[in-house]
Amino acid sequence: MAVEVKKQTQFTMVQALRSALFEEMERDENVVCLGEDIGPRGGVFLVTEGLIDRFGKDRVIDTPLAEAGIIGAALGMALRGLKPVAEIQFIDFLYPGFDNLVSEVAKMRYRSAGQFGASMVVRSPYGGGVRGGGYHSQSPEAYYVATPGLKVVVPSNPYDAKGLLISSIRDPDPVVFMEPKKIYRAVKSELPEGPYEVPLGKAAVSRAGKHVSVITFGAMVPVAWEAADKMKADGVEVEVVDMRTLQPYDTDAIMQTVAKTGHVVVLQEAPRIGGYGGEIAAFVAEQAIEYIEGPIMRVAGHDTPFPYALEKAYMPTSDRVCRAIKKTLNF
Amino acid sequence: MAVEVKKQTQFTMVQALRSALFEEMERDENVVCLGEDIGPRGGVFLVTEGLIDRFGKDRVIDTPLAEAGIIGAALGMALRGLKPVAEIQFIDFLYPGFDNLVSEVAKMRYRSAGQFGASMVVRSPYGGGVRGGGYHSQSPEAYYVATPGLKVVVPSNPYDAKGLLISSIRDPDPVVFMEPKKIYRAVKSELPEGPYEVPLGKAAVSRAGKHVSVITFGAMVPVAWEAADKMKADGVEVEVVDMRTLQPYDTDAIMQTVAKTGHVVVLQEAPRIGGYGGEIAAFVAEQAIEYIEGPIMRVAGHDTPFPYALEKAYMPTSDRVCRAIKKTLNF
Amino acid sequence: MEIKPFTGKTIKCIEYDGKPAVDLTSLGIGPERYFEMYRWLVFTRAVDDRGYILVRQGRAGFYAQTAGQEASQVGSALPLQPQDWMYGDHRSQGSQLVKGLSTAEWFAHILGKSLDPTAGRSMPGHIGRNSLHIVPPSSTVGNQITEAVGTAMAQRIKKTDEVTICYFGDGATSEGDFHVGMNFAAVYGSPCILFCQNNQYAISVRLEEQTHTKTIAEKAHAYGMDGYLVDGNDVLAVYAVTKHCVDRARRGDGPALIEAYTYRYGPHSSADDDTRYRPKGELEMWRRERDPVTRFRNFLESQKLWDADKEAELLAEIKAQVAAAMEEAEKSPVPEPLSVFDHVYEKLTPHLEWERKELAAEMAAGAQG
Amino acid sequence: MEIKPFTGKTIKCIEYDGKPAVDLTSLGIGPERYFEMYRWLVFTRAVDDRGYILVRQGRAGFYAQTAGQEASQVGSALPLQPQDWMYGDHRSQGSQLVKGLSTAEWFAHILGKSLDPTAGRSMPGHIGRNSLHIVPPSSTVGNQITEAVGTAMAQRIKKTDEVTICYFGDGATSEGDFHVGMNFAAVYGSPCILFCQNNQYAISVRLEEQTHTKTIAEKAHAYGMDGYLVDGNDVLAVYAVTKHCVDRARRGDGPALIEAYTYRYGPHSSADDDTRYRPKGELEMWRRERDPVTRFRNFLESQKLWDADKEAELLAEIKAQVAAAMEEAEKSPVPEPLSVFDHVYEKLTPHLEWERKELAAEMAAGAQG
Ligand SMILES: Cc1ncc(C[n+]2csc(CCOP(=O)(O)OP(=O)(O)O)c2C)c(N)n1
Ligand SMILES: Cc1ncc(C[n+]2csc(CCOP(=O)(O)OP(=O)(O)O)c2C)c(N)n1
Ligand SMILES: [Mg+2]
Ligand SMILES: [Mg+2]
Repeated sequence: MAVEVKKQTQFTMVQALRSALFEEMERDENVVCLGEDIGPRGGVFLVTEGLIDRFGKDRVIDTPLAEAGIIGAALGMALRGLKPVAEIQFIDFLYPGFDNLVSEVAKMRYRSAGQFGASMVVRSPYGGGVRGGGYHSQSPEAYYVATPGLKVVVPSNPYDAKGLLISSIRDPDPVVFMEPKKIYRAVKSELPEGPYEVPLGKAAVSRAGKHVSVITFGAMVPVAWEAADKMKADGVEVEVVDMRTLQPYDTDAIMQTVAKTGHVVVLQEAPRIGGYGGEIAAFVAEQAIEYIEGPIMRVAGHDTPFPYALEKAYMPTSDRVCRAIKKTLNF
Repeated sequence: MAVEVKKQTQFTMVQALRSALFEEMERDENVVCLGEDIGPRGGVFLVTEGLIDRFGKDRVIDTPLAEAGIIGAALGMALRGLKPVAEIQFIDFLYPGFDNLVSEVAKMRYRSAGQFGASMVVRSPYGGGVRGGGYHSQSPEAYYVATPGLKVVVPSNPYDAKGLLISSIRDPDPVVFMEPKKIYRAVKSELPEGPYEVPLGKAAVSRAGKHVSVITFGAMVPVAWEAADKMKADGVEVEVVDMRTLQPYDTDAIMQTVAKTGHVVVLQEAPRIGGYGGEIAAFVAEQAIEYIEGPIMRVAGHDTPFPYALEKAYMPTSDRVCRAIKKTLNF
Repeated sequence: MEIKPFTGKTIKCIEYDGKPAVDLTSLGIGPERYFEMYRWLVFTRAVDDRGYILVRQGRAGFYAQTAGQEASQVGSALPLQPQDWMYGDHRSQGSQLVKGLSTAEWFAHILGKSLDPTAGRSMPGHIGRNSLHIVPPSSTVGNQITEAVGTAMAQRIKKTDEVTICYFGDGATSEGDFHVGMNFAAVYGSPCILFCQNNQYAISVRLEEQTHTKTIAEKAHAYGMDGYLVDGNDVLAVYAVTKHCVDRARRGDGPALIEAYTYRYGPHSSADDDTRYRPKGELEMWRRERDPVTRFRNFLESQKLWDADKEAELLAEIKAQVAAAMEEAEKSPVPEPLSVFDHVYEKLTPHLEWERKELAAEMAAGAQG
Repeated sequence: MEIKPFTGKTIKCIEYDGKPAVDLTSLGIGPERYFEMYRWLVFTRAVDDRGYILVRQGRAGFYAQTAGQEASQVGSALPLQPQDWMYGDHRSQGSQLVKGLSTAEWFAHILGKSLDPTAGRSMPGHIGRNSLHIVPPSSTVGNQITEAVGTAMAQRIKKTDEVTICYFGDGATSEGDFHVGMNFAAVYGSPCILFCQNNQYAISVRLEEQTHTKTIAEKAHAYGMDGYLVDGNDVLAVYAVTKHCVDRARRGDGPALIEAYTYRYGPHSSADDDTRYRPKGELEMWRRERDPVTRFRNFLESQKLWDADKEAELLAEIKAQVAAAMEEAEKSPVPEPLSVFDHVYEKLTPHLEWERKELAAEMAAGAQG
């Protein structure tokens, strides 16, 4: 099976992720991958395609069907000096290993008072828009953000995907790395040759603007852009902030954009109640209230489980974002 | 073993909960309890003490040590017409059953389009202040609030505890019922004889005031009161709102108190980031921004795992609440 | 024919060529029941083939074929009675149809139409029907095993004469919920049949990589439960073993684990590419030599109960029935967008009411603008 | 003495009265090793007794006594080498001490003092020491079994000569993680010893209510793994069986499950009231007839290796050692409040820095006001 990462300049997100894994495994023999169907099958989204041919069964480990085993074993490996990159087939299926992640992975450093770290990555596709129904579409970042000890990273484009994954693998702390499957193959980007890092904890101004800030991440970044394009017709310049790392998050970037625009819309796919958008809104309402000139709007998935046939009625649209922008601007 | 619920007027929260279970099991033979050590041991906090003598092993079910079994089996029982009240020994130990709860219990009604409901209660002690360390002290309400399909209820006193538990058992939807173990036996209250309901979804103005609203729940209600007492010396009248039901939450009550005071402090034991307080703050910042006259403050546990020896440095104190009150008032 | 757990041999009633492998009189069933079985085998295959076309047409987001496993599903569902409960997985449509599921509703489910009793809420393969005691399968592999056991516990507590059957795959046995469910079932002596369709693959992972035992059935040892290994492509054997276990459970003699050794013909699902992991020739061998439908027809023919005319008649009848069901499904409207808020809770919460109004306003604006 | 899995009999070396039950020469150990074993048994009991006093004085929030289970813990830890890894549970302090844990650090841990290598982060019974390869036990019953197996997988992948031992109780075998860990261990042939201290209770729940098998050891059948049942109050037998399994694992012959049948003397923990569930006379019988310390002393005496003088000397020496350790622990300061923010991540995040400043300001204000 030919590995399609070399000598290539245009990369989809899947290819970018694959090349990050490939190069990190070349660089450091302690990096191993484990997960369901990641071997000859190459993972159900083919992110790990070809890895087993290059690195063998000891470093590309097809596991039994048990997420508790994947996450638990990854931690045990990390403690013994490997750098595991665990794949959870869909993040909706992480829950059988939820205890291992939130009770053990997240807290090992703290409860050992720094003696043992858990340098590992849990990669998993998340999000809707692929006709996947309730269990192949969810965006559960709120759970992981609410768990001290974990870092949560979500790329929105191939360049960031590769750089953030490399940074995550090299990071001394455990990272939940959520991959927006809807845009796995949506665009191709030019990537530099060889490994590079995109720093964790730093947001990006994905698009500059001055009237209103849309703060978002992952597969919602293109939706924010779409809304920004639409608002331009009305003379409204939208700034799109891509959080990239949800936890620990970039408070400076939020302060700067809010100071600039005075109007905030937070945008997420997940249900509104208890979601990550609430964290951003609450942060702004506590730390930056003096800049605020209108309601802090939240655009989100509905407060329902994720539906199948009615997916379109569920997912946040650019029109919904535009309505929210108008509401806060016309306050 | 004598059951200590009859002919009693002064009840601790533990006794109030026990009397709710007792009376509901008397009323409806479909109500069953299940959990670890809830039989002859009476539960580790003795909430189920005496139940097995009265109702026998088929209705008071000591289970093997497996939370996935407790929650999964409870759902299966609910589908077949029982009304299970599952006890999780400490809510920190729910996670082996987390998948069963968030993937199945929460979504069964939705994904069956209303054909199958999951009328059941998962009771569990939560929270710190008992020298329990990291795994006998946590306040994980954020996870359950962020899960559409679940209701989340937290009482703050014996009267509400009994009435809310009875309402939860009678509710057609699944309820995560979090019991503040720190105040399990802190106060005794007069309770009416026999069963009564305290409605779900309704907050209570626990203490009326006009200058600032402290919005909180559970074991933090007494802390809010302590802060209110302290602020009185400065002539500040604090309104304490006890959410009681965290999801679905009482938006009217929040609007009313915010309209009245214009200043909000949300108070929770859990870490700040991604916590429930963020939801309340974000709701206010979107829906009630016109009333707001100062930053919306969050007082919370630190963004660390829950510590053991340094518990005192961790838990929110009334002094911390007072500092936040002053900050928003002096804005 | 004696049915015993843990014999180390696969229980079989008919040979691959259709000849009886044991004395079948002890099964106590005659031609009518045989015809019923055969009809269900053929019907399940026909419905499955028709369903898969919908995916190839891009009209469904996902589909897990059941072809190859018909004998496991039909044989295990036939011994059930209406009062019994069924938990399936993503690959148990055959059992659901035998339990009474309407074919039109099944197609409507694949298409996400209103006629689907689960109203298009889930991807194909997750249908349920309360009146038939069919619980909608979950997507999370294995997590309904504890539920099924809970239902069986309730059936015992309520002193009913019901049993519960729970289907899952070989891969599912690696999940913690399998263990927890088996243990609960055994501890409480619940009337639960834990039915494993061992099709030898969990997506790409072969049983040898999934676990270190040769069979699934022997895992029952760890729970003090009986474990039966049956040829899952032999509808009579599956029927006999399941009936044995159902009867025992109904009598109050507790749960059982059944492993039906079988093989799937399709890729794992419409999203899979099975050429990446299947050894060459394996699929062809199973299709050619062990097909559960052909095998049972060979049996019927060897017993002089079947011929080409009967076959043609049956196929024509089933073809018409499938076509009629599909037509009914097609006619059904797609669910109304605002219904997305229904059934999160029994009643709309204030938040959901507000969101519903917002969406209605958006839709109105969209219709105008 | 032959050590075999699944014999249906409990492996034993010495009788309750101390007489050898088998020919002990094949163990290949002499008086020095016996004395070492005995010393550890007595020492573990002494440390445990001293620790429990701290709870009764209200100086610790929780404590799980190990008394009664010393032979299981000491016997299974002695075959380990420094490079081996250990995962304990809330009741394995004996094993940790044998692995090298300092007694002063253990007492500091109970008291939540700075000398505790885990800096008072967890309730008593959750200590760890990186330099000794002792991972801090988790509180969630069973969830470290998968971790331990992961460590053993890494040991194999990295081609080390190390093994990992993982301790858990009878109750833990009901959790999904037991199953998942056992399966992973077997599939990958990991050098992992899964050591179950079956003290017959999980808090109040007896083994008969916990599972439907007679023993824990036989559960290994479900994983194609060897399962050994050993008398957990017989330090020699525990030693022999564990050594056998450790040697096999080190040679690359894969994992094993060991069940040590034992009994705990104390309540489940300092928060428990065991009179609510223990049948009358049971505890007294175990203490009187099966005590692991007395039994081994009887053995030594029967071999003319021990006498009252030696006993008195040993007790005095241990008493002094325990007292010195406690004194050292007492002297250690409590952790500094602002250290509550350390080690959430390798570096303080901006949020944590901000919270740290807030707390410092609060403390300053508190000191003033
Ligand atoms: C907990 C969980 N992990 C992963 C998946 C993705 N997945 C769906 S089906 C499947 C394989 C199931 O194999 P098996 O149990 O043998 O059933 P089969 O598909 O062969 O019928 C996997 C890995 C899932 N649905 N749930
Ligand atoms: C997942 C989980 N559920 C419940 C508890 C509470 N708990 C602590 S120890 C224990 C019993 C453990 O029994 P066993 O495994 O036999 O160990 P033993 O205490 O007997 O040594 C329980 C129920 C827990 N710590 N973790
Ligand atoms: Mg399979
Ligand atoms: Mg025990």
